[in-house]
Amino acid sequence: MSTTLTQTANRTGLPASLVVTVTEIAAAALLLAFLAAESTVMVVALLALMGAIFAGLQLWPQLEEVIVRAFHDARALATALALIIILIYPFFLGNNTYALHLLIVALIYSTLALALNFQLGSVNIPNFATGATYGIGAYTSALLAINFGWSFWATLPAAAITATVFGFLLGIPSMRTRDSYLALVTIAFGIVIQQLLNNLSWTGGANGLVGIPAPSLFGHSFMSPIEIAGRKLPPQANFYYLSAALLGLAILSAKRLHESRVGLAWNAIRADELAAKCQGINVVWYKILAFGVDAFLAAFAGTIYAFYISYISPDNFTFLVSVTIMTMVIVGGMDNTLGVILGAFLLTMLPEKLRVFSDYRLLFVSVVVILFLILRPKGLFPQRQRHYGEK
Amino acid sequence: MDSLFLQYLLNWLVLGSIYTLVAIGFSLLFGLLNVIHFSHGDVSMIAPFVALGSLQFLLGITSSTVGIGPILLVLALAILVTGVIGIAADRLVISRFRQAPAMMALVATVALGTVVRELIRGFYPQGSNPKAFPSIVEGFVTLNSLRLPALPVLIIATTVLVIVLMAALMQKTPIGMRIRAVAEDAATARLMGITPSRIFAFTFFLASAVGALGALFFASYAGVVRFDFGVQLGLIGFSAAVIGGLGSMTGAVLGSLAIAGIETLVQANMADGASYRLVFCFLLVIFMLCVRPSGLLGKPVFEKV
Amino acid sequence: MLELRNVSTSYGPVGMLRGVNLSVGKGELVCLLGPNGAGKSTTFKALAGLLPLDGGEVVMMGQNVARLGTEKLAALGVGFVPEGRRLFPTLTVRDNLRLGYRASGCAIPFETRLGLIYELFPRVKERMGQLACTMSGGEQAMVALARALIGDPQMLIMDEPSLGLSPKLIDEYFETVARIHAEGKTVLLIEQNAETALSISDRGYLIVRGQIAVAGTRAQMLADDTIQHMYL
Amino acid sequence: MMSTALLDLKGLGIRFGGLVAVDGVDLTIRPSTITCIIGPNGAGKSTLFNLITGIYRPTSGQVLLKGEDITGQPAYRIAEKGIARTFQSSRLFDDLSILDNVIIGMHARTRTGVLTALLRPARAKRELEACAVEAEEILRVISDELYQRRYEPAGILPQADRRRLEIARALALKPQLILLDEPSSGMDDRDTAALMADIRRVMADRPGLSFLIIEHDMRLVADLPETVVVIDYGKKIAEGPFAEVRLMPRVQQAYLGQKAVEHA
Amino acid sequence: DRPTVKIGFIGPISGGNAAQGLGAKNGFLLAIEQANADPAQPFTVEPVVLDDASDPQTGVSAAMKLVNDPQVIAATGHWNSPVALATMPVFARFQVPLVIWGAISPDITKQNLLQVTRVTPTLLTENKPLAEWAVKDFGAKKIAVIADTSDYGKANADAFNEFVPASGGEIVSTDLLPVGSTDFRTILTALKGKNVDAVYFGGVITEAGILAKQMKEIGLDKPMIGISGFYDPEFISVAGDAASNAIVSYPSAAQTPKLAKMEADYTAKGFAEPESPYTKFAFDAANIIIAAAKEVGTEDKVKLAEAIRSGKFDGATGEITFDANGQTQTPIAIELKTVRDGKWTTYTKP
Ligand SMILES: Nc1ncnc2c1ncn2[C@@H]1O[C@H](COP(=O)(O)OP(=O)(O)OP(=O)(O)O)[C@@H](O)[C@H]1O
Ligand SMILES: Nc1ncnc2c1ncn2[C@@H]1O[C@H](COP(=O)(O)OP(=O)(O)OP(=O)(O)O)[C@@H](O)[C@H]1O
Ligand SMILES: CC(C)C[C@H](N)C(=O)O
Ligand SMILES: [Mg+2]
Ligand SMILES: [Mg+2]
Repeated sequence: MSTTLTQTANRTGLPASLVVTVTEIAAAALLLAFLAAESTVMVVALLALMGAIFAGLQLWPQLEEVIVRAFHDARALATALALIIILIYPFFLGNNTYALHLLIVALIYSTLALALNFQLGSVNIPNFATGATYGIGAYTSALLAINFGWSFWATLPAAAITATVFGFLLGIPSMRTRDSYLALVTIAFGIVIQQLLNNLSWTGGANGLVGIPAPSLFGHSFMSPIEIAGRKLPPQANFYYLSAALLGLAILSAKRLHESRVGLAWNAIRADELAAKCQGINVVWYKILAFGVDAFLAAFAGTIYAFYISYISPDNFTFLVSVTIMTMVIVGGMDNTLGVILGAFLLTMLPEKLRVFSDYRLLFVSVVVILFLILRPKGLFPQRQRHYGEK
Repeated sequence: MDSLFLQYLLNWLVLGSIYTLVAIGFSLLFGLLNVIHFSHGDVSMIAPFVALGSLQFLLGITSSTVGIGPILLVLALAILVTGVIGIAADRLVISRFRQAPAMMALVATVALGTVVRELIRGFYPQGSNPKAFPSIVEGFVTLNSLRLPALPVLIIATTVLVIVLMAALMQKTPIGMRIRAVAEDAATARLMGITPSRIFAFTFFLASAVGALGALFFASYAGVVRFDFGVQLGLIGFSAAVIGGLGSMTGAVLGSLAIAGIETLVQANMADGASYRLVFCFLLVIFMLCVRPSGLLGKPVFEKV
Repeated sequence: MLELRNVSTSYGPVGMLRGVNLSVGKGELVCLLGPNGAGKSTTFKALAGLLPLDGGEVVMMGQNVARLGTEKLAALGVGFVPEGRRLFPTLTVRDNLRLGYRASGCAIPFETRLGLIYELFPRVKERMGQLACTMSGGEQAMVALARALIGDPQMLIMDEPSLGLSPKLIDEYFETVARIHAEGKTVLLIEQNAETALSISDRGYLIVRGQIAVAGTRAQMLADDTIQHMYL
Repeated sequence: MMSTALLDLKGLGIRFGGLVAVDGVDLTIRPSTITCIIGPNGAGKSTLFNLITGIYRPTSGQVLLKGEDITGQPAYRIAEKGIARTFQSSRLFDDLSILDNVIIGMHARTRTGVLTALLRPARAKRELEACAVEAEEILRVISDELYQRRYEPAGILPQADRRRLEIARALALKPQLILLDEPSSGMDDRDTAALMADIRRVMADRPGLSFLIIEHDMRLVADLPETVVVIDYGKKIAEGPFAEVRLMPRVQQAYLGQKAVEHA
Repeated sequence: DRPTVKIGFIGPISGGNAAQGLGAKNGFLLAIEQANADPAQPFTVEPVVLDDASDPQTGVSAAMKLVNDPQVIAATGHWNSPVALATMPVFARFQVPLVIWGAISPDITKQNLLQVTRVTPTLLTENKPLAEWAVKDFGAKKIAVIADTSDYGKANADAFNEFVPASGGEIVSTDLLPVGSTDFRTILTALKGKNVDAVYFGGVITEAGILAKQMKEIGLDKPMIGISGFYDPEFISVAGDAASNAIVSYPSAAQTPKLAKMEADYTAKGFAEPESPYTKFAFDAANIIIAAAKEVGTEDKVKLAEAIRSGKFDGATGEITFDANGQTQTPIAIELKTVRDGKWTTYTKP
């Protein structure tokens, strides 16, 4: 435990549990306000507030330390509270299905961003094919469901395995190519997949696949509302919980891999490939592995997306989608789970909230992204050092 | 000569030339300066709009047809303005990521590309619509007994000239060396009397200006320009530069010819070939990079430890 | 030729140099000694204008470095050998030398200067076409010195140039520096190798934790307790 | 004596284009020994290390580790087999903590794979924590300052500490043989003395461990090794105790120079 | 004071297809403004314009936003079929009527969702008479088909490929190119050797203009026929001289006085963007929603959907009624247009 950290945390004199509770509730409330904001004034005000928060973090880095420290000290509380907030969140949205929808999309993209983070963040492999593996997952499960009547739960692993195989295939050129050359291989792979989805007839061509049936669980169809304690949640809540669970899975995987020898090996490759080799790290294998893990998670996300929207088309899986996912990782902060998720939320919500700018929406979104990158070049939350043997 | 074959040949060379002009910019920025400028295609595509705008302005004041002089003027202006915008793109956005990991600049320039496109779309008069773009030259030229359309000949000839000039610039003057030096170690380059910011400005100007020429030819050859044409052109130019080997001028030419070649071949000879054009282009890219991981002429840099 | 007046710098919030005063007169060979991490290379960066100063000023060849800018120093006749050589790795040896030559604005033709360099370092001649990054460590050290010398500078500023050289080469290297100095050039030599460095210096400084701890002539330095204790 | 050899080089060589950088080097290293390689700059010393550790593939000859042919195997395999190294210009994992740098050195000795990490996190974590404890111990032994700063990124360390950390990382592999490429370069006298003490202590702690060290610092070369090998133009030109080697005219002329001979 | 209700518009108003979306948006806004100006109207309509950027996911978010607003009684949307196909389930699930103004894939109405109706003809209805005319009247026996690989292009090519042989003609070749292609020379060169009577193009303005231009340049001086996808002044400006080779079909019933009035009003309003081919459809879609709402009120959206489906409307594109699947039945006897002196005019046999 580094001494400076402890001192700062102690100096504030606040108990960790209080810091954690306040932070989580404040974050949830801020998100809620953001989701509900409709008027231009409100949106701009909230954006300004967020800007102020990050300015604060920039000016007083100790603030971040205090919070991180507190979350570390009161980990059990933090997890429990987060779970509760996630569970009861839909009740606060009332019947705002739009907000629920945005949350679902944000959760799915968070998963995708975390998937990409295994490569971009951990190993520094610029992979522009996450959109493609996402698509492969979505198409595999949709085709199985439509043509062979497979259930959602059965397609999930099938899609993941198919995508992982593609992921490994894509990993093969990474044995020899690097940096921008590798980036181009992944770009090319993504475009080839997308064009094939668009041109082949058994994938439904440009029109995509219509009528993907809704999943059901223990006889409860995901198309029907949830009733808990006399309160009814709209059908979207089903998918909300599903995608939240998926993100939970992604976070857990990210955390477990990060806190193991595998994550450390990835980081070593990122810092110096040659030196990593000389420590006994099989660089090629670990790189291919990163592609596999990325594809696996992306396919899960794809499957959930397909069954949620009930329709997919090649337009969902373009190069631009891959770039968006990459932007989320980078804006959020490479190799920092919280940062990546925040990046994903921000970049899903932002274009929606900037709808007030009508046909200048895209322009504003891009400008904001550039500003974020310039003002916080290490990402919203930068990568952190591992600590061992505490608690 | 078989006129069909001749047509294919011309078409291949013209596409190859246009791609080359765009690829050179990528190769310069990416291969020498290590700058990932994903909006290079979009910035280049500003040139046709500048040309169209100023042409309209000229037509407005002279109200008659414009001769070759003014047309050259308009083209030169377009190239100049685009070059300056290239410098601005660097100063305003890209330069902020010099110390940052390469991916930051990449993502920032992807966003910058959108900004450029949406600015044209929103602020050029009726910017969302496709704009007819005139052919720079009309008519035919006769070479020996061969009657060739003038525009392709102009495009190919100009490109060859540009390549020769660029090669001379890089080899006969110390500029290439200086660009490399700045890219590799800016602090030491300063100790060697080089001002990095000037080198960056120069390189961005050069890359954007050559790209602008490519975009002008592209618009003229297609006969039309739209605000979002830069995306695909950029992607293909980037691919050409990479499979040719970043930093290598000859590589950029070879890469461009390879991509233009497979496009032409596939479309001419394969049933359904046109719809699979991009598939084949990018399969070629994957294949080439599997076979030659640093591009055709890229030097595989040995790490000395 | 070179004067640091009360120079302070910091890395982020951490202070590094504190009120460093140092001067090198025309034709002098001055060495700057100090243990690892004392701030020698930081002094180099500060005097070359590569680090913003928190306070004080650096005057080189009568000009204020901060105002002039790093780029202009080479043309004033200053040759630099930065810490770790810092060759341009993917340029050839020849190009590395050409950059050094051009920077100086030297009037003597390149090929003539090259001839002199070949005399000093025959190894360099064999390797003109090789990429700098594939040279052995010692070869790189030679090229780095050659790059600083080729423009016929009046003053040389070197940061641990002897690092990684074989004993024979170190001797030759110091002999070369001594000879260059004897020809009338001013030299600031930042060194770890105190004994050898002092043996050819007119004066010396010892920097410890960002402050000049000892300053004096060669004899004074050699006799100083701190230095005795540290090095000899 | 095949059986006692730890490392055996037989006619090892490599050429880069026209340049023969290493030319038919034969060398035997026995367990629990220190061998120094000296030679003029550009003689091929570092290249020899690269050949042994699988960075370059030899164009001729063989590398045998305890009698097993490991020629041309990938670098990570060779590390797994127990050869650790440092680099002439230190190569640390700059953005990782000092402690993590050492833990990564244990990669070849630990087992957690993706599935274990995902499905049995407690076990994966325990393994890593155990590594952390061990790494702290290694750091403490090598340098208390490094230990104190163990959570700081390796990138901000000054030269001497970087070298020390590299050695700590090499030790973490629990190798049978450690190759050090100019470990004392950039170190002041005090640090060099500490380095020599460290090497001796490690030798005492770990029976069987051998060192192969490239050095230009004659104090170290004179003091530390039993055997000194001299390389010039890729060829081995001498081998023996330093006291003998330094008297050979060829070595003096190629490497030591006049002054060093007088001093030593 | 009358109550306020909202009607949504979704279309691509940013990105590559913005020209289509912006033109349609203006038609929509024009209709609403004119309706609000009518004092007899029992409610005020507030327009809600949302961007789908031609992206299904953005489209779904926009649709969600609309259906979640209780004041929104209905919407009109989409130029891209994949976007429409993605949002339709949303509108259906929330029982908000959606009138499609520009997406023309046959799949859309095949699903027969109660809430979904469409005021544009599908491309089947237009291609059939065009194919018959081309083979029988125009005498083009050998026709080459070129289209883009979007659903629109492909569906056009499929339809035409079906109807031409049925009419006794021959399809010489079919080439599909990705949207955004700017170079048709290679495939045109190949066609030159094949002795075709006409080239059919199934795509939209930019590519159509380029194709016409390059056909002429290559020396393939053959008529270029197509459906109304590139019946647009912009086509002429892109194709230049070569535009005069184009002959396009156009639903003739559409030349109504109402259309003329709409066009005049559009010009008078001085929108930033020019009219697009879909302006009139969005205009009609808005009017249909308003008319139905006047009839059955704004409270019950299911009733509103039914009223839209069963109603009969007099619009700028003619008299509109919907078939059992919600597809407009506006008869389309086609009229042929070609370019003379830089303007679209009615085609007459030479
Ligand atoms: N960019 C930097 N950021 C933060 N700290 C730095 C940076 N560069 C150097 N330092 C720290 O400043 C101190 C002095 O460094 P400096 O390089 O000047 O030492 P030195 O005297 O040249 O030592 P050496 O003999 O090892 O070269 C060291 O502790 C080093 O870790
Ligand atoms: N990848 C390579 N390509 C070309 N030449 C190389 C390469 N690697 C090394 N060399 C050359 O091989 C020779 C031996 O280099 P090496 O680095 O082994 O020398 P060294 O003995 O370690 O010298 P030093 O003591 O200066 O570090 C040098 O002349 C060097 O330039
Ligand atoms: C050409 C297509 C992208 C658009 C067309 N209106 C459609 O129905 O999809
Ligand atoms: Mg130093
Ligand atoms: Mg070496």
